Amino acid sequence: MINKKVFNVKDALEGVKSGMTLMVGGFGLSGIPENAIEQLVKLELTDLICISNNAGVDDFGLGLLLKKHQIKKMISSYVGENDEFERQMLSGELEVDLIPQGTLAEKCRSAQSGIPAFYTPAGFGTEVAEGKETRAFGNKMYVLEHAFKADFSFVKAWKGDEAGNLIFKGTARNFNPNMCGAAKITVAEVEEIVPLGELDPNQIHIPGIFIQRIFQGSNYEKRIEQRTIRKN
Amino acid sequence: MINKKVFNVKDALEGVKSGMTLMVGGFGLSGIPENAIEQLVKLELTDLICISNNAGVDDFGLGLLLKKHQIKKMISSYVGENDEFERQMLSGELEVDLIPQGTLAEKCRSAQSGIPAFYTPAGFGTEVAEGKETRAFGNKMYVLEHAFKADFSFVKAWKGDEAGNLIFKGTARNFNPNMCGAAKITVAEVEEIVPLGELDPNQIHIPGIFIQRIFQGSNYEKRIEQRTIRKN
Amino acid sequence: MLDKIGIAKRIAKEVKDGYYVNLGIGIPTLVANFVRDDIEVEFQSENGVLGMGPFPFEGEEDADIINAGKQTITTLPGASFFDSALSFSMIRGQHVDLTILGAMEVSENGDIANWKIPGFMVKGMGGAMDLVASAENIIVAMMHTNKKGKSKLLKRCSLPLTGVGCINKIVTNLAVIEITDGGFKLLERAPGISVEEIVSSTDGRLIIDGDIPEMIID
Amino acid sequence: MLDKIGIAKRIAKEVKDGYYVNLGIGIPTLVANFVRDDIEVEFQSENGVLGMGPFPFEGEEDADIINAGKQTITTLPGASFFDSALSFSMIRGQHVDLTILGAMEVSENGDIANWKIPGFMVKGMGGAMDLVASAENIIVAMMHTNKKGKSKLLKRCSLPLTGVGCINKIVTNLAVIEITDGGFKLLERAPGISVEEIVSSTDGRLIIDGDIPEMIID
Repeated sequence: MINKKVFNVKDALEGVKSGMTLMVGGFGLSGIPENAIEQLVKLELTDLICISNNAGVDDFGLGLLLKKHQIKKMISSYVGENDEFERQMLSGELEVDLIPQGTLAEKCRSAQSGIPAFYTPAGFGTEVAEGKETRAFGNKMYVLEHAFKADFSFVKAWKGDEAGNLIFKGTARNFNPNMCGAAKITVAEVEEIVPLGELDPNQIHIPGIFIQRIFQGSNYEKRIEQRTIRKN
Repeated sequence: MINKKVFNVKDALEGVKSGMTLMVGGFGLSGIPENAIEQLVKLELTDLICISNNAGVDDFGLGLLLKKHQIKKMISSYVGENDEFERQMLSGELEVDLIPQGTLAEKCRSAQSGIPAFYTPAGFGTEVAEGKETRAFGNKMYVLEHAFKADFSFVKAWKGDEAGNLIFKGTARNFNPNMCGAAKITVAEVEEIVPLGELDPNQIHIPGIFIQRIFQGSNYEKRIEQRTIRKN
Repeated sequence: MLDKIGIAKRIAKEVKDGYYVNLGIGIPTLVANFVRDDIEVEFQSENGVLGMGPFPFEGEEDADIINAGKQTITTLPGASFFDSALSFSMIRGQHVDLTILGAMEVSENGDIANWKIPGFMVKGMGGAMDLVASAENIIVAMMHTNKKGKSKLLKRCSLPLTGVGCINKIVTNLAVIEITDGGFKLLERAPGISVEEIVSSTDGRLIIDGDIPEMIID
Repeated sequence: MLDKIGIAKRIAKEVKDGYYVNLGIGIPTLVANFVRDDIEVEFQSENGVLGMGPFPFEGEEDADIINAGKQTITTLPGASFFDSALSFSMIRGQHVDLTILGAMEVSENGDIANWKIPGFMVKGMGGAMDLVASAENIIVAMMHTNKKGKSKLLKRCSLPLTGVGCINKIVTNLAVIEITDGGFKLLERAPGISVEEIVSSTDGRLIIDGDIPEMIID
């Protein structure tokens, strides 16, 4: 067993530098790598390019990095819910590249899988396809999209082991598995590192081969963005 | 819950016709849809095009269909271990299209995923790439490969429920998940149909949306091709 | 004239037994409340869940179980969770039978604009472009006119497109309309709405073929 | 001169701590037996398992747990099973650190032929084309000459290729050879084998730079 465990978030983020391209897992505030984001704030890195479906809210998630002007460019599918984001975007301080959510997921998965490019129907005939190759297969039109290239992937899982094997919980899974192995170095933070052999080999969502570093995170807030309930 | 359960293999194969293109799960003899194959023999369908990593052995797996001359063409990555296959191939009775194993898997996954085509490095500079588009990304060359088109997928899982949710066991998983939803109709046979709600939603390998019909198979032989053991 | 609930109720009648359905944010979300309970339907949310149930009771919310609108949800027996790539395999691979979403504009050839107003803050398309480019059966839920009273059913969309030639049906506060080769085809009137009112609120080509029945909503 | 076991033993020394390794059928499979036990290595098999262990004891064979050679295997703690698409994501995505496979021919520019002899039954390439096209670190394990005594290290392969310019190193019964821009570079001689013997058994360009040490095999 190849041991991927590091003992704290500081070691986990060793080598992350200003100007790097980072993949950050999560959908909204669900399944985001809270510990890694907090450490990126502490490290005061700047000019980051972040590939993440969303950009957090003003005081949580990637919003924490935005507040400190650490992000140069966001590559996302949906970036509402964040006033500071809006201000920086409209003022031109922040570059934003919006791409369809399924294309975002597939560009991650392609990077993970050694597929340099693929065709998707999403965005054909829209400004998303401007400047991109398009092509007919059968009687439908498609757009050529390329795999992402990133320096680090930060993902959050529910449980993991020292071998880097991961399982995710509920919809906190989202982009996290697709970002594993999609950057040069993948750092996984988990709520719990379990003893080796405790995870059923049949039920591992992401095998450790895609992970370079794993650590047990702490103080997870797991904030709920839209608390919706029904009446008893 | 949308109920996909059918009560026998006969109903499960309703609509399969001679000349159709069939995906058949399994690697070697592991994880093959034994019941569906047996029924295809009974139905005496001919001129089948089979997409399957292997072609079985003389008296088991797809070899049973070969023996009855039911297969017109095999699309596989490895077809050894079968004398009748060899005879039919060398005599020209059987067409064989050999493609790299990873490309085979990805052509299934693309069909499942609405990706009409993708680039892969596999086979570049070899006869596999002859007549195919090739292209450089970065300083590496790739081959354009297209999604499969098939009429039926026959897959074998370990457990499933009426909603069509599947879990696989060990390396019997192989191509089976990638073939789910990769044909117009996917038929899953499972060793056991468990009550709805018994499968952990977090641990389902293939959600039921990819499956049109599910049935509980019977009399699984699960033959071992190379029984290798170590001494005590 | 229908209110949002009315639109949701009318669209619910388009949901058939055995359908996998993806609901957009806004009116489409309401549709789930009005689907007949003698048919089996499963709701997919593109963030990675199939088999969504109702909102949780207070105290049962789980930050790890949300829908694409980031709302806390529950799941029903037979539900499954999956990653974003597999979620869009379902969508792009046309395994979802019906997509219901809102729009700012729809054109008579089935183009849709619903993600961007130049000069205003752009939040992004989320999964909408994947959904409209892939789905074979898309229903738009929207008001017939915008807040300024201008028709949202146009000859050509004026806003940046989300997808081209992809919409099958539109249900508004005034009418049910099908997109045909010839343009918008009026199928039903909302209760109390005349054909003339619909004509005057529609900018694109509207085909009126024979008597137009009033919608039946329970 | 080395036998197959010797080749496997020599290749085992190329396996480094922390490597994920994919072993082809034949001599490569034997390598697993000779990896130092003070380093951590995980074996991947392209049919869908990472963390393979030794063969099972009699009575513990499981038809659902096999390797790419269709042999019954066991798994070690930390192992995982996965589908074929994800397995080749590992391979194509260059997550596997070392690939060891057999060959019929290797050319001085690193081309490999190992899947087809025209006129003979072709069994197929299996995962070999994906492996050689993707892996950054590939070692070929083979006899230096074929059964007719002809060199398998050629200027150009005569058989249909499996991959182009992809091989890094070759370990044969006679020598360890590195593929360089200038051709085959002789690194080590097998015990008891002279440089002259290697030269006479090699058809492609062989670079002999200084004194060539004899292999050290435990």
